[in-house]
Amino acid sequence: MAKTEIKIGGFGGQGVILTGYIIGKAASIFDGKNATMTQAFGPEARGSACSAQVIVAADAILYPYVKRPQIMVIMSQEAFTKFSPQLDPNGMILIEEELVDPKGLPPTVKVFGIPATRIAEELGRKIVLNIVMAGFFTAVTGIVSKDAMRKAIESSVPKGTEGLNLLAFEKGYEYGLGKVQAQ
Amino acid sequence: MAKTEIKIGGFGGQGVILTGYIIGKAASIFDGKNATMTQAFGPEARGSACSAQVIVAADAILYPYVKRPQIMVIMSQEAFTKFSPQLDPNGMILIEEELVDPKGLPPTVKVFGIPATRIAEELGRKIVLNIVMAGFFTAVTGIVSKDAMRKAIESSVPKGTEGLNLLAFEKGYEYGLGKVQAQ
Amino acid sequence: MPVRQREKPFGFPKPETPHGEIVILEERCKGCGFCIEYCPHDVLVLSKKFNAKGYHPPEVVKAELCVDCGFCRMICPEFAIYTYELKTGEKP
Amino acid sequence: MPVRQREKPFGFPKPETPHGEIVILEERCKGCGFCIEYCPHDVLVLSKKFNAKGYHPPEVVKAELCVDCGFCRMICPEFAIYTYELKTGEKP
Amino acid sequence: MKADPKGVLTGSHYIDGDHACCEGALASGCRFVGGYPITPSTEVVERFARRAPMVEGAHFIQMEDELAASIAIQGAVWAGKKAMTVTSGPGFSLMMEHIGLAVMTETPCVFVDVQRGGPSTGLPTLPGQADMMQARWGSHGDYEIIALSPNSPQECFDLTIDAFNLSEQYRVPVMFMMDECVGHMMERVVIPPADRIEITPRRYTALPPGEYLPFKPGPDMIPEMFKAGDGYRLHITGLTHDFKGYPAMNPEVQEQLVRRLVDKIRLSEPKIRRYEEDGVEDADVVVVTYGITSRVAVEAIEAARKRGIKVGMLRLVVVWPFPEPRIFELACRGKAFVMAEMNYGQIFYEVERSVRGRAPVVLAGHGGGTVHNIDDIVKKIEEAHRCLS
Amino acid sequence: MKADPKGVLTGSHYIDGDHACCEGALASGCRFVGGYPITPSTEVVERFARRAPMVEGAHFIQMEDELAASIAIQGAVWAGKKAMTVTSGPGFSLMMEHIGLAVMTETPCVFVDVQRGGPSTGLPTLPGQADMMQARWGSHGDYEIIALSPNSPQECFDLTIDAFNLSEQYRVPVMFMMDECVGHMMERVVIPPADRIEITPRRYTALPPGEYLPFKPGPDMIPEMFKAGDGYRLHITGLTHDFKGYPAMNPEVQEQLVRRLVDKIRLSEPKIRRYEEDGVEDADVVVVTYGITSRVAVEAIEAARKRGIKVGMLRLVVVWPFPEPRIFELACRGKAFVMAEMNYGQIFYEVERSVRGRAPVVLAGHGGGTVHNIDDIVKKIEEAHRCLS
Amino acid sequence: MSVLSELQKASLSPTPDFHPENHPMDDFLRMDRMPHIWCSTCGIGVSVNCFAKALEKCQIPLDQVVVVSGIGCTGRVAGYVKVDSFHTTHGRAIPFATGMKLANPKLKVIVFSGDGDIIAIGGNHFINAARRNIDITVICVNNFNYAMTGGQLASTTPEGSVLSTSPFGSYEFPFNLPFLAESVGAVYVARWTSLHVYNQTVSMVEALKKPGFSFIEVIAPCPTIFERQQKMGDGLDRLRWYCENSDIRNGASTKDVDIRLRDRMVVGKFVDVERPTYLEAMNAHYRERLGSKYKDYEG
Amino acid sequence: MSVLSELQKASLSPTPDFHPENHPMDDFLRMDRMPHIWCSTCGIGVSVNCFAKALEKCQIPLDQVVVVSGIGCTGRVAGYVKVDSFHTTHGRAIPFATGMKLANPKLKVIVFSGDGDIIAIGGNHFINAARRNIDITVICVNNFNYAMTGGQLASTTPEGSVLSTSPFGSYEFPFNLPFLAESVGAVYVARWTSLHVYNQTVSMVEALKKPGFSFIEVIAPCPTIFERQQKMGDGLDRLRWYCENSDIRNGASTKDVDIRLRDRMVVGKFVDVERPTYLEAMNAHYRERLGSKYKDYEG
Ligand SMILES: Cc1ncc(C[n+]2csc(CCOP(=O)(O)OP(=O)(O)O)c2C)c(N)n1
Ligand SMILES: Cc1ncc(C[n+]2csc(CCOP(=O)(O)OP(=O)(O)O)c2C)c(N)n1
Ligand code: SF4
Ligand code: SF4
Ligand code: SF4
Ligand code: SF4
Ligand code: SF4
Ligand code: SF4
Ligand SMILES: [Mg+2]
Ligand SMILES: [Mg+2]
Repeated sequence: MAKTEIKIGGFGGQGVILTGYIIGKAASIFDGKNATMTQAFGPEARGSACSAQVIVAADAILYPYVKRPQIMVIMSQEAFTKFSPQLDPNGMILIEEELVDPKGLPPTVKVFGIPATRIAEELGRKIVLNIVMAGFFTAVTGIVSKDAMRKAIESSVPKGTEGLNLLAFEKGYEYGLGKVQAQ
Repeated sequence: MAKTEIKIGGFGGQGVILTGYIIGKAASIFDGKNATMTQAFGPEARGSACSAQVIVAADAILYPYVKRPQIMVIMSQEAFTKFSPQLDPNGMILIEEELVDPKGLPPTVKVFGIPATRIAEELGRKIVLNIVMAGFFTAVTGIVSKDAMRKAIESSVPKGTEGLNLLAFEKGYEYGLGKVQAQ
Repeated sequence: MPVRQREKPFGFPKPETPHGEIVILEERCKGCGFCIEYCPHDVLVLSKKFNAKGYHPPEVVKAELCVDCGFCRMICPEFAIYTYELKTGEKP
Repeated sequence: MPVRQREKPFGFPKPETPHGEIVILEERCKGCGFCIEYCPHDVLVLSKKFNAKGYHPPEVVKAELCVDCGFCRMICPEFAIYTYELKTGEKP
Repeated sequence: MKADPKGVLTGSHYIDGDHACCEGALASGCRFVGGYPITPSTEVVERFARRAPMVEGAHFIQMEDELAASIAIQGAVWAGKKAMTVTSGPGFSLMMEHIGLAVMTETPCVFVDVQRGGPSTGLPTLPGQADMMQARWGSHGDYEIIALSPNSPQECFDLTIDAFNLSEQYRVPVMFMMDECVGHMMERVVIPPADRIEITPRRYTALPPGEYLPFKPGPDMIPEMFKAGDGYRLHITGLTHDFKGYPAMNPEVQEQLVRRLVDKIRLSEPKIRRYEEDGVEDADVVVVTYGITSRVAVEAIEAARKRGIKVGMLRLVVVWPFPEPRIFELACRGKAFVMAEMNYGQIFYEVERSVRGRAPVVLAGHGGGTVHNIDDIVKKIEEAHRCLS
Repeated sequence: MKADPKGVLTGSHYIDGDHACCEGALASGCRFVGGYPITPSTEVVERFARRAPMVEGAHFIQMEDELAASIAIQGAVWAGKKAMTVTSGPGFSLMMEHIGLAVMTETPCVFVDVQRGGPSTGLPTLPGQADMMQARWGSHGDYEIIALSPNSPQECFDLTIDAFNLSEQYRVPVMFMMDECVGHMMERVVIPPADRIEITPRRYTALPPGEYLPFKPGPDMIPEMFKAGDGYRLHITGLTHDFKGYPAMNPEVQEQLVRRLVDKIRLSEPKIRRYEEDGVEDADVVVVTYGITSRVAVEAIEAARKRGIKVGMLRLVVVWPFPEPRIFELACRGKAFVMAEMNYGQIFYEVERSVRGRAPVVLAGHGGGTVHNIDDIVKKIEEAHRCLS
Repeated sequence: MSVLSELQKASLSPTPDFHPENHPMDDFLRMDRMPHIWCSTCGIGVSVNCFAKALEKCQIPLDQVVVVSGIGCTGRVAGYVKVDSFHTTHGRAIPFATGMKLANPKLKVIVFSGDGDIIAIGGNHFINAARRNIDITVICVNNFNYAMTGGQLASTTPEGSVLSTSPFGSYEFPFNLPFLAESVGAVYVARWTSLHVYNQTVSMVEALKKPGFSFIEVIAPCPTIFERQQKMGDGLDRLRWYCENSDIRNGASTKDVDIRLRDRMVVGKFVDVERPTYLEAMNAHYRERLGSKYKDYEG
Repeated sequence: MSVLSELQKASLSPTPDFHPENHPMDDFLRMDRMPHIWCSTCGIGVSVNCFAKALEKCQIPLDQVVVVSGIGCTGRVAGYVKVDSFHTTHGRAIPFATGMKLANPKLKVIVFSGDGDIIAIGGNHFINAARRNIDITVICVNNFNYAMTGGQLASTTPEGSVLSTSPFGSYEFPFNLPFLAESVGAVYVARWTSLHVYNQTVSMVEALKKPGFSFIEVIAPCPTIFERQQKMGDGLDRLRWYCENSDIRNGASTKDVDIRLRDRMVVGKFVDVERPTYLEAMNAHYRERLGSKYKDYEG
């Protein structure tokens, strides 16, 4: 594996940054690869960042920003409009399928959709939609190992919510496996 | 005339700086020479300066400080102790003779004394002792013209005190003339 | 929700008689609900629709009760709502 | 000079009975006159002599009146004067 | 001396440069931070604020402004703590007077500047590298400091320890020159066990009160230190002072004191010097760079190599004092230089000066806001290469 | 434009450099001074405080600190006044953030720094020349300023006028770098009649509101100005901003804006350049110097000439931007350089850089507190001369 | 409270060039910069709205109005109001405004900025400008934190507040701003919350009309940070809280109006006294001392 | 006033190693730096004398005492007292002291500096340290001007005073320092003149003993500048003036104690209240929030 560039977009409150963080942490701490995560800040720093960028590679990562992501995880239409043009034409895009209508993509792009918000709501906490998405990402992309992701989630979410989050992860993961097998 | 270096010393309140200022102004503004005056400051700037240095020259003055004064005007014993060693052995020293005992000078130095304080007191304002001294200086050294000094005094002392100050100047000047003739 | 103490704590004046026409600039709205909550005559409610920014703007439900008090206009952080006085019987 | 209002405005305590011996470190003195002016028993006066700095230090004129109140010591900006208690009859 | 395990969060962490800097400080024994929030540096103090209550003897205070922050730490140092303050451009500008104070009183402490785009409020959330000369020259009067520049979160940890150690070693404020990109980038940071972290202890005097002179230089030009409360009852002043620490305002003492302050760093340059070279020996063109730009430069160098140019890199880890002799040496060997930095020429001038006309020097610079475009550096490498022929 | 006679005290005066600077400011139309006392600069504002009530439209305010002083003047400038602030090292350090603001907002104004011995509180009543690099680099981010250095009270008058004029011409803060010696020295100062004093008016736009863009550069890279209250209703910010003056935080606008701020001065160096040469053409050794040191250097040069060395002098009147091309030209002609300044090497580095290895450069420097010992400069001239052979 | 009923009457009726798609205050805003950056339910926009209304009421020509801000969320106000407006450095809006006002006393200068800006880093300028009675109006949106930088402790943060630099709750005592302002000589001091839009507006009108240093503290929600960290809901919840928990006590002794995190809060107009402004005092003083030689300074 | 009579009793009797050529306080002074730079009849030395006495009374070991000064004539105090002493930068003694005290709470930290230093350039630190109730004592010698720099207007200069930057008399209003100090939360506030040596000393003792931010303003003559410029004679004349024109009013409302150039002046102890110090509040807070995980911070 050379270098994989991942971009995650959505609106504030969807946990975009945490998703990026978990992927980066899983790859770098638990999978023994290298992973660099950066994020876009609004004016000064009011937590208005709504995109996260992760680069995963076996070798050292030098250039810190994502130039042409091979993988995108998109959770809002606005983010789709803003970011999808940057996607590698041979890349893949993972979308929250009830919030994003993936129109206008080159035909070479692989699109995987998941109703992550609904799944999260079914689990009783809409807030875990990003973890559902992370599970989905793990299954679909194979960039990080499932085990590493589970560990990254366990060590990153607030104490007491590990169970719920791992459940959300599994839901997303299973949904992803299904999608992959379907293709 | 090449360059004449003058140092004036005394204690705070004797008007040391004003004396230097008047000499400098007379030479530079009214006699058409060049004159650079500098003063020593205490810690920060509380007006505790007690020496003034004037360089008078026909040509441009470059080095700003007095290195080896040819003329000293000394109004206190402390100043005498501190400054007299710097005096050019062929120079002259003008002293407030009731306050300064000019011991230990090389025999080549010319000493001129005046009881400036007493003369000032006789004029009713002890504060003009420095102007008495300025008059004395004018007569004895000839570095600046009498006329220039009178103009410098007139334009430098507080309004309303010009008469008294010019009188003080004349007293000192006369006293000086007497001394010079005596020698 | 607690009992509203409208008159007292934030001292806006007694509604007067004029009748107000309400203009809502929906695209500016950020759905804060301030105008809805503090309209003294409950003229407004949160609409179901989204504007382009993804917020629910207010919707006029009891237009006839608006007294043009201007509170909604004053409290709107987005300059997204205002009213003006309608002469009796007038419809804009 | 105005009437001295010693007791009141700067509230130092009533003189007590002990007798004080006064030490003046003349060379430190800057002749401010504070000790002289505010000694409650006018024990001190300005001397005629000069110290090396050119100031007139105080001089004890009514040693026997000193009650060791310490005011002179406390008000001296130069740490130039102090007193200590003499046991009755003692002379240092 | 080994690090105190209480402050060392041994393990692998996925954190950003700001957080890593905080951990580096804790590991190196820093127990006092006086801060004032400013993007993109705030996370350093935020982490310290959260960690302090759990690390014995550690205290965080958010001061009312940067003036206060930059002198509160000096009070803490003289009371015995290791201390730092953290800021970005506008705040750094406000700290200049107190950098001078720390220099003059030889107070070991660390100033972290997470650089953003400037001048003035500029680009608060975007990276810059334009405070490098300020770090060296921003306070009045003549002095020397030490400045380091990390290029990854891991280095933010590692070099913060070095910053503290150098500061104690030389009794000089050390400038830790990060940038927004490094500060906000998350990567794996490995924190070793405490007993593998080397710490320079404060150089306290062993002499008893009375014998000890607080500004009498030791053999390496550096005086030993004392702290308040130890019974020395000494005086410290920002005025020109003698060995006793007493104000002595005359040109002779000034010459003695300030020349030493300057020379203790200048003459130690060979010891403080730290840079990384890659492929410099047989290179035609050497790219000099530091901080985040050094990572981008590597990609440019690889690209240029592919185009057949022999390019090497000299990455400054310690930026001040500047390794002038090494640059000159390389210049003498006929190499051309590209200075890659996020500004319109700062360290570039140092390189220009150091080559003494022996080599072309080309600036690959821009105003900040993002890292370099790799092509831009490549073009400059080509330009420098053309100069050679 | 000619000076307004109201501020011009035509005649011959026996005053010190501080007072002369104040008169220069008044003559050049300065009608607002925000100050904070500090030795040895205080006399400038003291005189202004005394003169202001008698000069129509002039106002002096002593602010609560230097931060306030250095921004109050910028408020005054945008309200239509010409304005300056006055300080010395420690206060200058506190003004650094606002120098950056003036640069970014292109606010014409003058910062007077009467240099004393540093660093820190240093030698408050004695001269220094060690804020020269600070004047250029003391604020964060990349920028350029103009700096002048007078060597006599007369020049304190004359060059203050130039400082204001350059500031208006280039819309840049101008640093007026005096020193304690020049500031406190009394000499004859001749103030010409108002109609012989040339004043650069503020470059107000003639465009009506709506058409005028406050940061759109003119042909010389400099935008025209407006003032508050004139109906333009525009916005000024220290953030990176576009032609409209609106914040635009992205690398492209940053590049456009900050590069222009830098280039408007760099590219104008040939026009701003000002130095005095004496005997340089046939000299073997050129003494580069500025401010009070230039007067002392003349004596040293005369002494060295007596010893048979051909010495010339290049005295910098404008120190920043630095006349690098001229130094290089002289270096190419085989001359050696002595840099005489009251510090341990500041402008020295610029000379070193500019000669590009073509000439030896020797520093005649010291820590301040008094002017150079003439012999010390002579020795350095001899040393430089020896390098030639 | 006559201004209040006046305000009421001012509620507008359509003019001939009436465009329903524009807000009557659009003229006062830089519409080409909208939408502004303030979060939904943030209180800053409310105060800008009140300020627009107050200016209208005062009938000061907008060409003469200057708004000066420092740095912060509130500091962005200068960027949105279509008057001559200056976005200066963090904490230094007041001395900039001082220079501007003194250079041209005809200008109406308003400082509009945040609590951190005005009274943490800018504290010294605040107290000295008030002391001098510089004729400016200072509107301080107090959201109890440094919002722009992501929510740190401020000099106004009530004890016990959780913020990023007080992660376990703050233990510092906050300033009581009206007390401080009065102690240094402000001639007009009022405090309102974002809910008190009429009162805020009335105070702004009074402050703008009053010569001298006037100060209005507006307690405003910062839902994104402060309210979220304190688990106080969003700005609307906070307005409801203000509604229930604020007591209007005009003329209350400023000593008694300090704010605690969860206690009732006193709002009102606390100080309204007469004192010559800096320039009035100066002109009077110079007239007396210098006599006819002196011409009144008018900029 | 029990401390007062105690003070009285403390008047010393000769000890075995009694040397009449030494002053009993010489041990407290850097005798190798004497004579000090203060002018004859200047009030600064008087306060140093009182301070020496107060320290003696408090029986705080001198090894634990730290004096921090800024820059100014009064700022030189740090250079003359033989304790660990720090002469910092102009205006920043308080934050330096804050850092020192928080780094080692066992130290007794006193800020001794001038009015310009503490409340003009240093105003922001003053108000914030008081607000936080940092456990330090601030002694401010108020001579109504910047003396060290030759006598300029300060934030404390009474209206009408002639100084070098107010050559025709000042027209600014000065701070009322006790009122300001109280408004920002100082727990102990007193004002005395140089003449009130006992009261000054008693206040210093009380302040040193009191946990928290204590503030003592000493009105002192600066004969070389202030008194000379106002034609008020020398320091002795000024002491006489204080004697006639000062009213001791302990507990006076600080609002009423502002100073005018030639009016009677109120002195006394104005504020003496209890409030947890910064560190007390912090430790209590963390104990409560973090429980047994938290060990009290002791430096
Ligand atoms: C000198 C300086 N220090 C720090 C900052 C960073 N900074 C920007 S805004 C801000 C605080 C803003 O707080 P406040 O004034 O309360 O405004 P709010 O965002 O809460 O409205 C800070 C600390 C800066 N820009 N400049
Ligand atoms: C940053 C800075 N600004 C200005 C000065 C100059 N300065 C030295 S002392 C002083 C004022 C001292 O006044 P005050 O604190 O009242 O002390 P005093 O001399 O009256 O006792 C000033 C302005 C300085 N040293 N540093
Ligand atoms: S003006 Fe607004 S707030 Fe008032 S009644 Fe009408 S809709 Fe309700
Ligand atoms: S107050 Fe304004 S922004 Fe809020 S809901 Fe009403 S219209 Fe929308
Ligand atoms: S101790 Fe001093 S003041 Fe008291 S009585 Fe004796 S001499 Fe007078
Ligand atoms: S108080 Fe001290 S300095 Fe003053 S006269 Fe008395 S002994 Fe001398
Ligand atoms: S962060 Fe807070 S203060 Fe800033 S805009 Fe959002 S809600 Fe308002
Ligand atoms: S100048 Fe004034 S304050 Fe300074 S030592 Fe002299 S009398 Fe005291
Ligand atoms: Mg705020
Ligand atoms: Mg003072």
